[in-house]
Amino acid sequence: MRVLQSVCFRIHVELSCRIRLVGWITRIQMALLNRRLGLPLTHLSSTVIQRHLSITGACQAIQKLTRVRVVDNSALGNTPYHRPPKCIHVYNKTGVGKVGDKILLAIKGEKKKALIVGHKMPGPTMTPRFDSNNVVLIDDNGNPLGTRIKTPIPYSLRQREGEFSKVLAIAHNFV
Amino acid sequence: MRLSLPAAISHGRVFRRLGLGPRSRIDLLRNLVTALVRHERIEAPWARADEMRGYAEKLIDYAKLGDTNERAMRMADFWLTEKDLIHKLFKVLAPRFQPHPGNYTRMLHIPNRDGLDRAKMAVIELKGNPFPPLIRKRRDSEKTLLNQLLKGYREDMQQAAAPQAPEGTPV
Amino acid sequence: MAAACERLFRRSALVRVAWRGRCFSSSGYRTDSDGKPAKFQPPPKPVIVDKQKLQEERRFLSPEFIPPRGRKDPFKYYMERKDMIQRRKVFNIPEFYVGSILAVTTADPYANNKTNRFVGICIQRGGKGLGATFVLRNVIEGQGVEIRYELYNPRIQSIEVLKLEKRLDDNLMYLRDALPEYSTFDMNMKPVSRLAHEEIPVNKLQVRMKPKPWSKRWERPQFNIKGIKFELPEEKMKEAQKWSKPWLEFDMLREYDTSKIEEKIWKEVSEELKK
Amino acid sequence: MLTPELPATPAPEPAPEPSSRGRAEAFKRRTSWRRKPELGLGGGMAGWALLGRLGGRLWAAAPGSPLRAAAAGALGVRGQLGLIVRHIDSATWWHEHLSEENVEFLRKSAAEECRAQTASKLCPLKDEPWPVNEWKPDSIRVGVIAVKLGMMPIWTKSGKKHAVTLLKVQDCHVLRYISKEESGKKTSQLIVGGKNASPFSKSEAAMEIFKEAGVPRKQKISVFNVTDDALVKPGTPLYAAHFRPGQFVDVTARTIGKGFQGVMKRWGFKGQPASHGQTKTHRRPGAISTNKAAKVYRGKKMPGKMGNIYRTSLGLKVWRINTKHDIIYVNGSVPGHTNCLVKVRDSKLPTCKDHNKNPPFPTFFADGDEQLPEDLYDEEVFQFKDPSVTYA
Repeated sequence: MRVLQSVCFRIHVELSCRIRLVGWITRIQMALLNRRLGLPLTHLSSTVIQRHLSITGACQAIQKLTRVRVVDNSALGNTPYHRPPKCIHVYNKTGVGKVGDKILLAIKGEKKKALIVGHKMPGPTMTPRFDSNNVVLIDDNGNPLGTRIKTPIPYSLRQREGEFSKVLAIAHNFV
Repeated sequence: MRLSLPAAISHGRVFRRLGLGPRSRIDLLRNLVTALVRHERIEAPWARADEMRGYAEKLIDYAKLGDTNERAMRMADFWLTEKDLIHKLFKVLAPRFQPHPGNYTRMLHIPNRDGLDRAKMAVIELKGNPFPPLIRKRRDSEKTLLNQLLKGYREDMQQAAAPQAPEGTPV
Repeated sequence: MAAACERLFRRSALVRVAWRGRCFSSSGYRTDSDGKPAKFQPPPKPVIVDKQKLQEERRFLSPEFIPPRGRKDPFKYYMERKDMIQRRKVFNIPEFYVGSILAVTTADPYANNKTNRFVGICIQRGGKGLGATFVLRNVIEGQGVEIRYELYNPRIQSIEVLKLEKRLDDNLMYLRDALPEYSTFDMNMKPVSRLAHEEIPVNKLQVRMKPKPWSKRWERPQFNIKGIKFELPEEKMKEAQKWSKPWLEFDMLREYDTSKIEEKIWKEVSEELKK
Repeated sequence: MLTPELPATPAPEPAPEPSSRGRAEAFKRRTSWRRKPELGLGGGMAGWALLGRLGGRLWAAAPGSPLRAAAAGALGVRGQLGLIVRHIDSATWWHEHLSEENVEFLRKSAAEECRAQTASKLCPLKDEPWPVNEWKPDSIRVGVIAVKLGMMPIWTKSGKKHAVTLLKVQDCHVLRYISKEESGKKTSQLIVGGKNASPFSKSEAAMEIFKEAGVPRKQKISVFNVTDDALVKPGTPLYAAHFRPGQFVDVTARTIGKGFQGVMKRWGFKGQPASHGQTKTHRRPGAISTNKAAKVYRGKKMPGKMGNIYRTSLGLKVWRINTKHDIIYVNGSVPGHTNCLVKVRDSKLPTCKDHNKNPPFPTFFADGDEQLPEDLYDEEVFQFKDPSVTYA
């Protein structure tokens, strides 16, 4: 397992040299990444890295000190670091962040704002619930740092179209 | 107070807590059921007897399915700790209660226990047992004035109601 | 019987049972009497079932019609049932089970074309009456997504069964901790055709899990999961058995026999739907 | 052996006894209601009174102590055990003194009478109606008593979900009118009862009110303040159609009892930390007053009995009415446990007044001119016979 983790870590670093690594991976654990290498790769690498660092599952609610997953392609959110991004403040009254709330992240030793685009905690019925706590990094003016959101985001964000228009513009898949 | 089964379940307190835990509770009731099947009339603390009553009746319900039924046999095997009673359950009790849809046991209060705890006691028996009855026979009050007068009134009513029936309510 | 009665009669009319002594002595029986079938159990008789006939008689009563145990007035469930039947007359709610693959189209004011279609495997059915729900799960672009739908919500435009099958368990919540390939389904999946009177197939797939930690300890006996291929060490599996409660199976008062209620409700529903 | 054989011809004392048993009286009362005179026993009322008293006397005369008879187990394990004496069904006076056929007969006739009373009251307008007035903005109508059945979801046409509580108006009758002078209050009052109950366990004094109105005994009665123009004749049945969808109501009921509870559950105190050197003080209230005050102020929040008090939920919207089964679908939750009896009346909130205009006044009469469909819906509610909701 440890070997695999280090492998995945390196995959993460050298995403461009993906092809070269195929031989290693198939040798170590074929079942994990068998056919479609492209899609599960990013997902897997990030989850395994998180696993490596913390032995508990992620928190369901997004509150202070919840580990989150950055789902845009910004450089800040995608370069590996020995500490996962954590929420250090939720900008709402309840202290529990839901879809559409802004939070403050501690990421790579910096403080950055982020927008919640999905969480593990079940929301109202007929709305999606995700397997991870997804955020998109934004700057103080609400402009996203990345140029693309890799995962699906809920349609319900669109009811605040005016506020998040720039974030919604870089999303390409809704659910 | 005995709650009906659905009532007890809906209110969260499913069953009485007896013994040292759930396992112990079932074991305790198991011994009581065995004793009841063996002796057909036993004396026990009221709460335990009351708790056991449902299990005893359910066991007889299962026994009525016959000894070829696998689940019935498993149940009998679990609930009767003395295995010679399995035969009695299927061959004696099941035929005895075959015509009855339920209510196979009778439970009566008896004076509190003599010991230190003065526990509320009950006697529980299977109906149709060979012992002399516990319940006094009902006194025949048919011939009292009250009953005779009521009877007369009833008959008058019946007579009066018969021709008037199409018209309306007789009372 | 007479002899037995006489013997009993001779012993005593009322037998006081010595509780303490009994309790302790019973611990001796405990281990050997649990769970083992009786010695003189006859073999089950071979039963010849006319398959053709069975298939015709197979009928499906949606589980939300069966009221839960409780002290609520059955009349309340009757009133709910009337609305449920009314909705089913207008809107086709197909037969499906946990493990079936469904496509649900909902009206969504924020979606493109104002409709939203989601395909996924049904991992849970919950709720009774009008508030019944089911959960669909899918993995889209490596991201696990679940949606809990209300069965009678008027926003639902259509429920389409893409693949009708059952799995080994009644609740597939463990797919959250399984490898993503087991809950990945193509959004443009074509419905799998099947014959009308065919038996519902049971998919005996055993899934492989991600490494621990899991959201629940699925190896514990309380979940009674058959659809997982556990790759845990032997002692872990043994450890999990510490939480088993073998007596629960014999606790007869916990049984909830719904066959009679089911029969009655089935009659009522089918009559109403025919009207 | 010890049971006394009753004399076939007892010597009844003609003089009425003031201490005759209430139960016997109750029995007499039950059987004497609404009895046609020609069908009664010889002396009518007097004969029954005599009979009842006679029963009472016989009961008193029976020797009490030696009733612990017989049926000792032949082997008599314990002396005490042999004395299981009571009949299983001798707990009531009826079973002790009436023969089985008579018990059967009385039980049947009481039920029949109850049914007849309920049925006869369905059309109170047939015999002279009370003056019916026009609705005015300041008039206050009577309310109803309903059974709380449980909750279910309801959807609006915009696809939004709401939770509603089902309240069933069951055998609800107006029992008595109390005028302003009698009550000493600002308004006159109407007493309303809901849900028929067994008449057998009530004293005669308590049954008086039902007898006057000519309705069966009710499980719950309560008082409503009404204005003089909204009075309803006692004996009038009330229905769910008394309310209309879209209006707002207040619901009063006794909350679920929680027993003796500490301050954290009862008043939501914060308690003390679980750790950090804390000992023996985790869920306690802390200080209850100051040194300077040197007393505990009245009304200080302390541990005590929680729940089992009357609470009112104000301003609940009526989404839907079922006129056939008399069910009110009220928005949100309602105090009390399932199957408890709640009091429903028009909302007194000033913000709800606009929605409560022109209700059926003074109440809905089943035999009036108004013909209602089985279900009345608020205009926003999605009806299940419509197709699914779409957004244009």
